[in-house]
Amino acid sequence: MADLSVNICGVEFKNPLIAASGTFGFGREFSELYPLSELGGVSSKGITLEPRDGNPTPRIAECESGILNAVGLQNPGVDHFIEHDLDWLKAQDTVVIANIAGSTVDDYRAMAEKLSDTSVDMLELNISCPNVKCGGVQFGTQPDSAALITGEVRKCCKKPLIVKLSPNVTDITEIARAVESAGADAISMINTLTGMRIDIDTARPIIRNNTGGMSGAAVFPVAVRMVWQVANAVALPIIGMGGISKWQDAVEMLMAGASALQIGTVLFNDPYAPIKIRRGLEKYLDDKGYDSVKELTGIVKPW
Amino acid sequence: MADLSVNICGVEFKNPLIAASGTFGFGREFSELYPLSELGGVSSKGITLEPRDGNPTPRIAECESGILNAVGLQNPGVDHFIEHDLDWLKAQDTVVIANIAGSTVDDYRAMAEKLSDTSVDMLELNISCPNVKCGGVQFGTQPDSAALITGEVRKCCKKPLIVKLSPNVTDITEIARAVESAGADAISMINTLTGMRIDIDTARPIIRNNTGGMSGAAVFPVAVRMVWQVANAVALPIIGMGGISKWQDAVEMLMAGASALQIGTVLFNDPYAPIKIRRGLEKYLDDKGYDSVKELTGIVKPW
Amino acid sequence: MNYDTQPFRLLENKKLADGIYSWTVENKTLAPLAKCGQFVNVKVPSRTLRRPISICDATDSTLRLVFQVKGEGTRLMSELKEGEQVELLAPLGHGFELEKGKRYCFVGGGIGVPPLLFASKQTENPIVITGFRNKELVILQEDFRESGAQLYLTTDDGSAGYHGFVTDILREKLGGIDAVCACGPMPMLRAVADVCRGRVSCQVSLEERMGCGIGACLVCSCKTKENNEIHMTQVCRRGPVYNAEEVFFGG
Amino acid sequence: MNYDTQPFRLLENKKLADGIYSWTVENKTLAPLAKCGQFVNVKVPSRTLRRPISICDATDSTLRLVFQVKGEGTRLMSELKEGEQVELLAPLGHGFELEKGKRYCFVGGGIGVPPLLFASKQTENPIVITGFRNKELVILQEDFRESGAQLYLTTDDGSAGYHGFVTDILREKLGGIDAVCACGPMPMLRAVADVCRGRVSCQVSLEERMGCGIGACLVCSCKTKENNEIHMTQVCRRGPVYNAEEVFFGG
Ligand SMILES: Cc1cc2nc3c(=O)[nH]c(=O)nc-3n(C[C@H](O)[C@H](O)[C@H](O)COP(=O)(O)OP(=O)(O)OC[C@H]3O[C@@H](n4cnc5c(N)ncnc54)[C@H](O)[C@@H]3O)c2cc1C
Ligand SMILES: Cc1cc2nc3c(=O)[nH]c(=O)nc-3n(C[C@H](O)[C@H](O)[C@H](O)COP(=O)(O)OP(=O)(O)OC[C@H]3O[C@@H](n4cnc5c(N)ncnc54)[C@H](O)[C@@H]3O)c2cc1C
Ligand SMILES: Cc1cc2nc3c(=O)[nH]c(=O)nc-3n(C[C@H](O)[C@H](O)[C@H](O)COP(=O)(O)O)c2cc1C
Ligand SMILES: Cc1cc2nc3c(=O)[nH]c(=O)nc-3n(C[C@H](O)[C@H](O)[C@H](O)COP(=O)(O)O)c2cc1C
Ligand code: FES
Ligand code: FES
Repeated sequence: MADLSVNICGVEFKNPLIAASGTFGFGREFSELYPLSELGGVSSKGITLEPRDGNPTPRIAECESGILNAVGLQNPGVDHFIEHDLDWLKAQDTVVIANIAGSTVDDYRAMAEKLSDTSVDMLELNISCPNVKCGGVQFGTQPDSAALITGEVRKCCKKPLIVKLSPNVTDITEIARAVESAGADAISMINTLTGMRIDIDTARPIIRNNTGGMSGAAVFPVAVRMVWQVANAVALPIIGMGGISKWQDAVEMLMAGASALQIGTVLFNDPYAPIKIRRGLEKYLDDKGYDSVKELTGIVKPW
Repeated sequence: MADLSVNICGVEFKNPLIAASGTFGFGREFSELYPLSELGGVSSKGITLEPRDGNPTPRIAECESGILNAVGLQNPGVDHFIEHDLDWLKAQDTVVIANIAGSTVDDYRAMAEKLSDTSVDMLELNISCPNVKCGGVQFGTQPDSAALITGEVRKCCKKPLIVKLSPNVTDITEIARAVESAGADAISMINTLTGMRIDIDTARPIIRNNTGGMSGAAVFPVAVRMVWQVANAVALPIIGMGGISKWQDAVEMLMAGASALQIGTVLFNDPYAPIKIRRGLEKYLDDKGYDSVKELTGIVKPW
Repeated sequence: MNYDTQPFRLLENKKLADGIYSWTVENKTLAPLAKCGQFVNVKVPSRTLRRPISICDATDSTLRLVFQVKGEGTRLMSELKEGEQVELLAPLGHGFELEKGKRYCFVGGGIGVPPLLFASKQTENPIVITGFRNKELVILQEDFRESGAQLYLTTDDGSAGYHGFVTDILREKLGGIDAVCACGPMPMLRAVADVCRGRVSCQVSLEERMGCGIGACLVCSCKTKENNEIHMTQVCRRGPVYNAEEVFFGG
Repeated sequence: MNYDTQPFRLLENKKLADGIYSWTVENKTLAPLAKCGQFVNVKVPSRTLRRPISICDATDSTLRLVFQVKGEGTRLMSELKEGEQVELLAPLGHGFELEKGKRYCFVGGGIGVPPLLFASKQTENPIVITGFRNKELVILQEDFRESGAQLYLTTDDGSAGYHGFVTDILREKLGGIDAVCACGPMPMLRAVADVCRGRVSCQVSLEERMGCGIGACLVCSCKTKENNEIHMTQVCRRGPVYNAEEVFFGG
């Protein structure tokens, strides 16, 4: 049986399947369906320094093979996470990644400091959430500001630092290189692609925020392309995501250059999807005679 | 019965449904299925100054709710188009748009000059084709070069000039404003979103060009968002496209800010789609009591 | 286990009225867990999101779901064939809280009527007030009558039953009841809550667009007040049924 | 009208071998237009692109299509139920050109065998050589035999018929025939063309990933040579059948 474990900046994952930030809360609800130890890791709902109520509803719309969302970072704040959720999550025998977002460099730094002294395994810097008007989005779409925020957080962060990239850019390799030079330990990608849907009966945007972040199978080819580009541009390990819905997608994303994977939107269609993907991946490796899932990373042979 | 006609920079279209460039050739094949006069217009296959063989095959891959293509501008060249296709196309009683692409400013200028002395109704500047390595893509992803090429072509072009925008950019309003100031008469958008698919049996990209342009229903929310953003940023009429597959999509795109529509990928699923969309749109207008399709343009009420 | 996703067998798919369908689905593990006011999340072929549908009735092995065709998802649901399998995440949310010995009045509007059937059956001698836009949309009257409820029918246009609103009837009955449970469009819920305020307790079932259906993704949040504190709660988990006094009806 | 897209009624969906299915579909307008070597483009629910499948046989009102499940689209096709409607764009492309009075040999490999049935039936006293990987994948033997063809079977592993390649048989028959028509994987087509070159004329049916299927989108282009000039031609329109001498077999 092939070895499914992967190691990202010294952190050992028992398998490459990680629940994607924002789709899995802090894991409690899904743990009522299956033990979280089935997963390689969990990336927390995006956490901010202060608690946030998020955007007004509707926060979700459907599109062909995907969804738009604009939750707007509703969360109980970093202190509440540390006090009420982290210990429970750590006890589930899976890697815990704290996904953090903010509007200022100070916000990010304050959170990184607080989380550095906890049992959290890794930090994931969300500099790409397109739904927060002040701050968040700017950091992720310009190389300078992406480097700035990465560098500042790097200085005060004692945990491996993943930087999560936005796909809403002209040249994603430019941003990837910027965060690499600024000290990121890993890259996760892609966050959502900004989209819009309109209710034709009311001429109103379906999502109260007007636009929302698109995710799900529809964005998969864009995610694969960007992971491939970034894998060719930087030496950092990549956690690939964006529309992975079946084990074949997982194989494809690994071949493009990812070392681990996050699984988000498909959970809404089938909460057991990550486990099914893990099993399919394992069978594929066995059938093809691979010893370890690590062998798939980046093996695509371009023409 | 509601009036379906629209007018883009003085050119009258009997309805807003235009066959999208590259999916409809020069119209001959589809004319064997229905008269082209059923359509408001036809945008030609992308034409270059010299004939081109295009990319090696495979040039197409499927994805969820969409496709990737990398035809690479195979075409017989502008002279051949003018000699062999234009007169026939003009005789079909539909608006004829010549979609042109090139690798240098001179290429574009030479074509604009040649086409200015023909019966073609409008020019569509493809500055966004992502498949040609030399040239094409750069013009469309930077405001400066987009403005440069638009301005240069504007000078020597006697036809209404549509500039077609690429969605592979951080801020599409920046490009839209640049081409507006440089003298574009209209904007068409969006071209394809760059994506990639990998064959997991061979670890080879499915498309021989490695990456391809994604189109079809999957990109629709991105197209709607961008059309809405650009409609709020410039005063030019917009020809909206990207994943329009049913009449409801057409209504949505018009509401977002489009004055006319191009229909591409769905033709591969159903060659009659533009006609079905036209009929659905007409019924919608009648049911809702609109006198003209023009009333829909840009009526979305953001929250 | 409180909920899970499993295949259910579609035993019956029956048209009740124009665009309104009744499903009976069978699964021996999950059906017995259903409580009134809860809902299920239906996986629809080719759609990314599941569709939340209230539990209209339940037995030890079956659930009944009554739904109206609104968009693509419910249209596909209406076309499924008897004998096919449907995948349901069920039962979800927090339903009506019914106390023994109290006399309840159930007030439903349109497609909000179905969940009241299961709920009213749990109570003694209930009053049920059902309102519809017109006679073509009237559903479930026979079912409520068979259940022994004291049943009222209203239509907005007077084409069947009483010509007027459910609240017209509710006001008349207020003296004889202890509590109200309501499900229907937001304006109706607000009107019902207004009638009840300060007189009888009132529970309302809310709707919100959903992602996960189990409380994890926070897309279905709604602002509610409890003990004078304002919270964001998930309609899919803390709801869909709330005490009317917790809810901001807006407008 | 040369082609159109119309609903066909799926009269029969029969499994021929592991993963290989035979459809008989009915449409009185389009079926009579079919010529041998042409193909149809099958609309598959939930897939954007249609699937090109060769016409295996035809009557005045029906087409027969034989296909192998490769990916999602053909899998969905295999699951369609008899009596359902399928939408076909048909008939497409330029098929085999058969001349009266000539003796033809038809050479097919694997899932390239089906279109040769319709073609061989148009000729007198044909020789048909069919090759498969192994005995599990052998199809259509009975059909060819019934058609009166002189039939040969080869398998790569010798589990049925002759142990070896179709070209082994073809070489033996070359003296007695005027022309060859071949359909199958590219290496087989190249080998067949090599055997025929300079001795008998040879037509081959090519495959390419397609978009529109009618010649408009240029995604299926292939480099061909005609009268010493090199052209890009569309496999969906100028092909799928080419004179072997026009084709660059590559590698
Ligand atoms: C707790 C709950 C219980 C419900 N119970 C019933 C019931 O018993 N019978 C019934 O007919 N309907 C019920 N609804 C409404 C039902 O979920 C929607 O009508 C249905 O989801 C519309 O799907 P569609 O594919 O037809 O429409 P589309 O417009 O194509 O749906 C697009 C997306 O929006 C969502 N959506 C659209 N309208 C609503 C809505 N009103 N509420 C929530 N999500 C929506 C869909 O779920 C889907 O994700 C309930 C909703 C909730 C939240
Ligand atoms: C002219 C022509 C005639 C054909 N005749 C037959 C036939 O009679 N019987 C038969 O079993 N097969 C035939 N094929 C091959 C058949 O089209 C493919 O096996 C089928 O399209 C695969 O679809 P899928 O959904 O199973 O695979 P997927 O891999 O899911 O398909 C993805 C996309 O790639 C395309 N594709 C994948 N493989 C091929 C291929 N080999 N050729 C063309 N497109 C491909 C699909 O059409 C689809 O657009 C023919 C192909 C062509 C071009
Ligand atoms: C409802 C929802 C909420 C999300 N919230 C966050 C978040 O808080 N932080 C973050 O970095 N990404 C967030 N994302 C983005 C996902 O983590 C992921 O990058 C994206 O959805 C693409 O993956 P998928 O297609 O598998 O969902 C959210 C996505 C969804 C659908
Ligand atoms: C096969 C194919 C070829 C295309 N060729 C061109 C082209 O030559 N010039 C151009 O401007 N756009 C070209 N496009 C882009 C389309 O015109 C359109 O912008 C895009 O496909 C989005 O619309 P759709 O989703 O309706 O197809 C091509 C698209 C496809 C699918
Ligand atoms: S739908 Fe995910 S929290 Fe309610
Ligand atoms: S598939 Fe469009 S030209 Fe052949």
